[in-house]
Amino acid sequence: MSENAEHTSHSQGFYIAIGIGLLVGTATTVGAAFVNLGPFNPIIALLIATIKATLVVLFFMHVKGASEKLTGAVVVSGFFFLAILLTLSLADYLTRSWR
Amino acid sequence: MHDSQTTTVEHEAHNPALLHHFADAQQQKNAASLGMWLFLVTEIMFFGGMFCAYLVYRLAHFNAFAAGSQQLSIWMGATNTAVLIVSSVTVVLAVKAAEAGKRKLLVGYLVVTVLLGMTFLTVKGFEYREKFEKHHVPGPTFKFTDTFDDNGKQIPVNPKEAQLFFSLYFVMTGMHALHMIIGCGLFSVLAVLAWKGHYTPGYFTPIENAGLYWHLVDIIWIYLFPLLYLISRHS
Amino acid sequence: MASIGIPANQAPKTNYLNNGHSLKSWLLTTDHKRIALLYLISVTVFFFLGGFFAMLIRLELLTPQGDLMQADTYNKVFTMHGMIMVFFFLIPVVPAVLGNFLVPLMIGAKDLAFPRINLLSWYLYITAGVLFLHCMLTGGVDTGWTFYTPYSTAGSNTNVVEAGISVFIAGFSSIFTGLNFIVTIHRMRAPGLTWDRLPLFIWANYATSLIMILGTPVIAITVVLVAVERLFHLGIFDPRLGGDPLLFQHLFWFYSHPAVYIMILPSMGVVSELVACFARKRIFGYKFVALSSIAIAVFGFLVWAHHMFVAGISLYAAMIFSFLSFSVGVPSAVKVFNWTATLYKGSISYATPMLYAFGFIGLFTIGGLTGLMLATIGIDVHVTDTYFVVAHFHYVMVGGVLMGYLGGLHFWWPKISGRMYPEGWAKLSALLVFVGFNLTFFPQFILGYVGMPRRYWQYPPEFQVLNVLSTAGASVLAVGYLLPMIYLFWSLRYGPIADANPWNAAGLEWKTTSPPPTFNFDETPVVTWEAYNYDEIPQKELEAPVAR
Amino acid sequence: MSKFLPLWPDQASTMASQVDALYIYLLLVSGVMTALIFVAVTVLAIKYRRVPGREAQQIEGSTLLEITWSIIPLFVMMTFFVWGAVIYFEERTPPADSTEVYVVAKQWMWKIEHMEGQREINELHVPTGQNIKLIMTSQDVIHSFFVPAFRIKQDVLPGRYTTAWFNATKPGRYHLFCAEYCGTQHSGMGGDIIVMEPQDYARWMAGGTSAPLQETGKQLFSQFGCATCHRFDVQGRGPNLTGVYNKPVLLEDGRTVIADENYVRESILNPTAKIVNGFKPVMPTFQGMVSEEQLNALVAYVKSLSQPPTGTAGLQNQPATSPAQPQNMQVQ
Repeated sequence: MSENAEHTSHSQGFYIAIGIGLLVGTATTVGAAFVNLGPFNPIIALLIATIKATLVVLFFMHVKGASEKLTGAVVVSGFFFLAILLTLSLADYLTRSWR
Repeated sequence: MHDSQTTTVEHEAHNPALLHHFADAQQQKNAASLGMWLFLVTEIMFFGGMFCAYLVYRLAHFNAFAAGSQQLSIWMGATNTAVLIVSSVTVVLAVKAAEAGKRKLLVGYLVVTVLLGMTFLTVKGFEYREKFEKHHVPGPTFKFTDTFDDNGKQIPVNPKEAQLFFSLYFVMTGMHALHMIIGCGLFSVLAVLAWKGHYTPGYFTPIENAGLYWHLVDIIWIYLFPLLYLISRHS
Repeated sequence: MASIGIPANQAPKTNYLNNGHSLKSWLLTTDHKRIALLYLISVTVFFFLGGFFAMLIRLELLTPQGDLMQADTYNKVFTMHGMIMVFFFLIPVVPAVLGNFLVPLMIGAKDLAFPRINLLSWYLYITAGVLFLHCMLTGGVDTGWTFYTPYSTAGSNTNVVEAGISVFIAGFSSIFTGLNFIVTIHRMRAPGLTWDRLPLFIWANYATSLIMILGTPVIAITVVLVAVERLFHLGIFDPRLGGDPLLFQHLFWFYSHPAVYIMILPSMGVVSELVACFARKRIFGYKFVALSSIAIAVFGFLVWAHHMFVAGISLYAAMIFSFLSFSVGVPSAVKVFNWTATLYKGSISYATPMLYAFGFIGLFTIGGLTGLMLATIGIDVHVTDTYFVVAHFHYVMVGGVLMGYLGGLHFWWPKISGRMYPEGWAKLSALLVFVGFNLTFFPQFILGYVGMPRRYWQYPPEFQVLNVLSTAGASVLAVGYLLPMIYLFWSLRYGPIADANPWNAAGLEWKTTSPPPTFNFDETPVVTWEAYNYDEIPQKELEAPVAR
Repeated sequence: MSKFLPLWPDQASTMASQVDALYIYLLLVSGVMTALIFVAVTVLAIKYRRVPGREAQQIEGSTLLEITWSIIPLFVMMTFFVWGAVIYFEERTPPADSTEVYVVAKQWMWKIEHMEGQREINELHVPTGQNIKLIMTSQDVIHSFFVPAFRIKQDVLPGRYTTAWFNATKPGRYHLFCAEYCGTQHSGMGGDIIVMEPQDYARWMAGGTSAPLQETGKQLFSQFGCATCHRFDVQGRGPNLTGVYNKPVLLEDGRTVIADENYVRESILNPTAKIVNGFKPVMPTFQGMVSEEQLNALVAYVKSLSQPPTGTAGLQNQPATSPAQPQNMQVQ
């Protein structure tokens, strides 16, 4: 069992607690959507979504506590290249003289 | 088939799943896990193309996107989010059960996960039906006369731009639903195999990797929900 | 000749080639070496099919009038040429043939990490290929390999959807290959084979695999969107329905520019092996050459919109992308300089693989420098979408990729087949390829700057002389490509038997028999030496060149 | 340009010599680089050829060298970038005094409309010494307006305008090509740019009888009933369009956009996309009701309402919902 030590660190209760946290996050997102926060509405929504996604990645997908950093590097690089796609595309769209 | 110096002999002795070209079970497991993570990266990029299109058009046609978003059922969306989150919990508990060698518990969690996945798809089906009834399916029958009521002001919306919103809605949720269907099928097979006792505390990599896949599908929905359902909901 | 093998090796021995002769033992094999041979056969078929279309193009352009075929036919022909060459030849050729064969051998592994997924990759490739052939035989497709919307979604009345699906499937073949390589390189290296001891071919394939994994999904979803738009009239890329055709171009080039590096990087890896072996030296600046592969892969994702300078993107975006485009120039230049520097104080043999490596360095230099011209926006406006661009990317993709591939194929042919190729014929074909290539494509630079647009079925008469030169060169090139196919095939039966290491080369793949046994090594090697330790390998007295 | 073996394109615009100068610079640098590599490889390959009894000398590499041959090319490349960017900026910025020509591309022809109302197909007559701005759109797929002798190329997209400009220097007849693949007769979608001395051009222009483009636009403006809302005397239900062109417009959602050709065009086809602050989104769309040519005429008319340029740079958008204020031309 020694090689699986990285996965045994959390109890059933811990996973359920994270799950409840995620549900609370969902409720908060829905609630926040009905409050007029101006430009912050989408920011709040995406922030909560990112927190939720991070929880899932770290605890459900066991990236936190993984025995090697490679897994984390793979995840980060995935989002990094997605960010390249989005930002450089927007570099065009946001600087067009019209639109 | 494997090096004698390996420390995991106890597992391999009763582990028919070890393939010949790996030195030991740990190497095989690490390889499978890395492979799965890399596959998840391809999934991120696959959905990333659609998120890019979404971002560009949301910025260009914000009113139409808001008006389109108003037409989605926020409660069905939220319910589905909750269903997926619960299913992620059952998946992680299934992995834990597999690790502990609790066969019946493992099968139980897998079955619950599949049922939750089916629930999600059913709700999605109802949503799609509603779109058909309201003529919100892009194509020749598409109609969009709803206006976006922001601070009491009527803002008419170009139906073509609203159609763009619904095009992206159907493509993105459709691709997501396709992944859900694949996930349900995967877990069904795994449940049967688990019932037959294929997985031991020394070997449950398929359960783990299918779990990783399911969590990613969950994460994608965690983003899809606010992006599609919650645009400018306040009024 | 260097190439004559040692007769002692002739004793019958089980190797991957004679381990099972049934069709099933080939079609259901999970042996990476057999799969590499399956790929070798299939990419060769597609190469000659694509080449056939290339000849049709060149013949049509012999005269200014459109007289050999109809305009529609011509449009289909150049589309087929492009799609076959890009998706079914250039992208798989080096990774799936040489990479598949060599990656496990070079790192001392028994196989790739996922042998069954490897076989699945080949079947996906074949499925995509068969689908594409079906599409071709039932009317073909005429969008150009670039699928530009709205022509592909609303304008063309050809079978765009089927071609798109086949590209989608071929994409997944490529994704799985890349995934397999990365996992294998991370997890299956022999004991002692640290990252800084890896052959540069492995580094190059690793970098290529990164692009395959990160870029290919984007083209996959993009062709799905094109197909869906065409089938259901969605309008995501159609301006009449509120969409933006430039978004398609962004998504398309996000993959298709890095895809150029998918093609060229493995060939660069091959050249590193060749230069080291035939100069009998460790590659000058090993670390920089290794890291430059990764740098090219990463920077390659930052430059895609340089294909769109006149497409209607914003002025500022064009500036940003032009600036970033030069960033790829540095690691590419670093490679060329290091290969050249490796020759210094070497002991250089002129064996055929080395001739191809020389050819690669020369042609890639021209291709790369004209690439810098294209990154320079003021010039790009004039020459984009002309034959200048056609010449440029053929210098990189044919001059570069194919030179590297042929060099590598000759170099590892004794390992793959257990036989030596005929050196004289091989030298002749290398010469023909080099001369024919330059005669074909150099006039196209002039043609482009003078103003002949690409994808033209007929053209003003003053462009004829340059086009005739190009067609003449293409004929020489065709002979140069046909020769190796004939003599390599011939060598399978009549070539001298090769010993385990006919070149006295460094690298684990030469430490097993030729051809290798099914599981590559009788026992897992333990690596205690650096890469390219040519000082520790006695130099064979090869041919004495020049002094004849 | 030699008709037998052309090695260099005609230089027939002010831009041509600039692009050629940069190109020659690039050719020189590239030529030197290529020669360097070729000579180095050849010399080294011969000098260090394999001879019996001579072993290779192992050299690990040199960080200093690596840095040198990274930095120097980078520096040279930056000169490419800057020079290229300067030219590109000029290519993309039509001078303010340009004569405008509308171009509509369709499979497979170029339809040209001069401001004076002259129409041409696959031919464009222009005088020397005059800045010409092309305002281009496509009726179907993407095309590209390419005149090698002018060194200009610009893709022509459906659904929006793209622009290009040139100043012809040498009378003659030059190729016009479509450079973006557009279907069956892509290679046949060519034409001629006929550059004439100004007096010849004036004679050619006088030969036509059609009404100026903005006059056509004016007729359409009343024909489509635009004038009922976009009034010039009192504030109508739509903004007064006088002096709007090329000025910033404050939108309902707080953004400010420049009312360029694309904005005017979009406002006709998709009026609700950008509502001017203070106005109600009541305008119907004219998509499908106006042809590209009519659209060009309307755009030309709206633009003509701003001639000559008023030069009121500090122009602000006033909310139009206060009818008490005297309405003037600056109302958005």
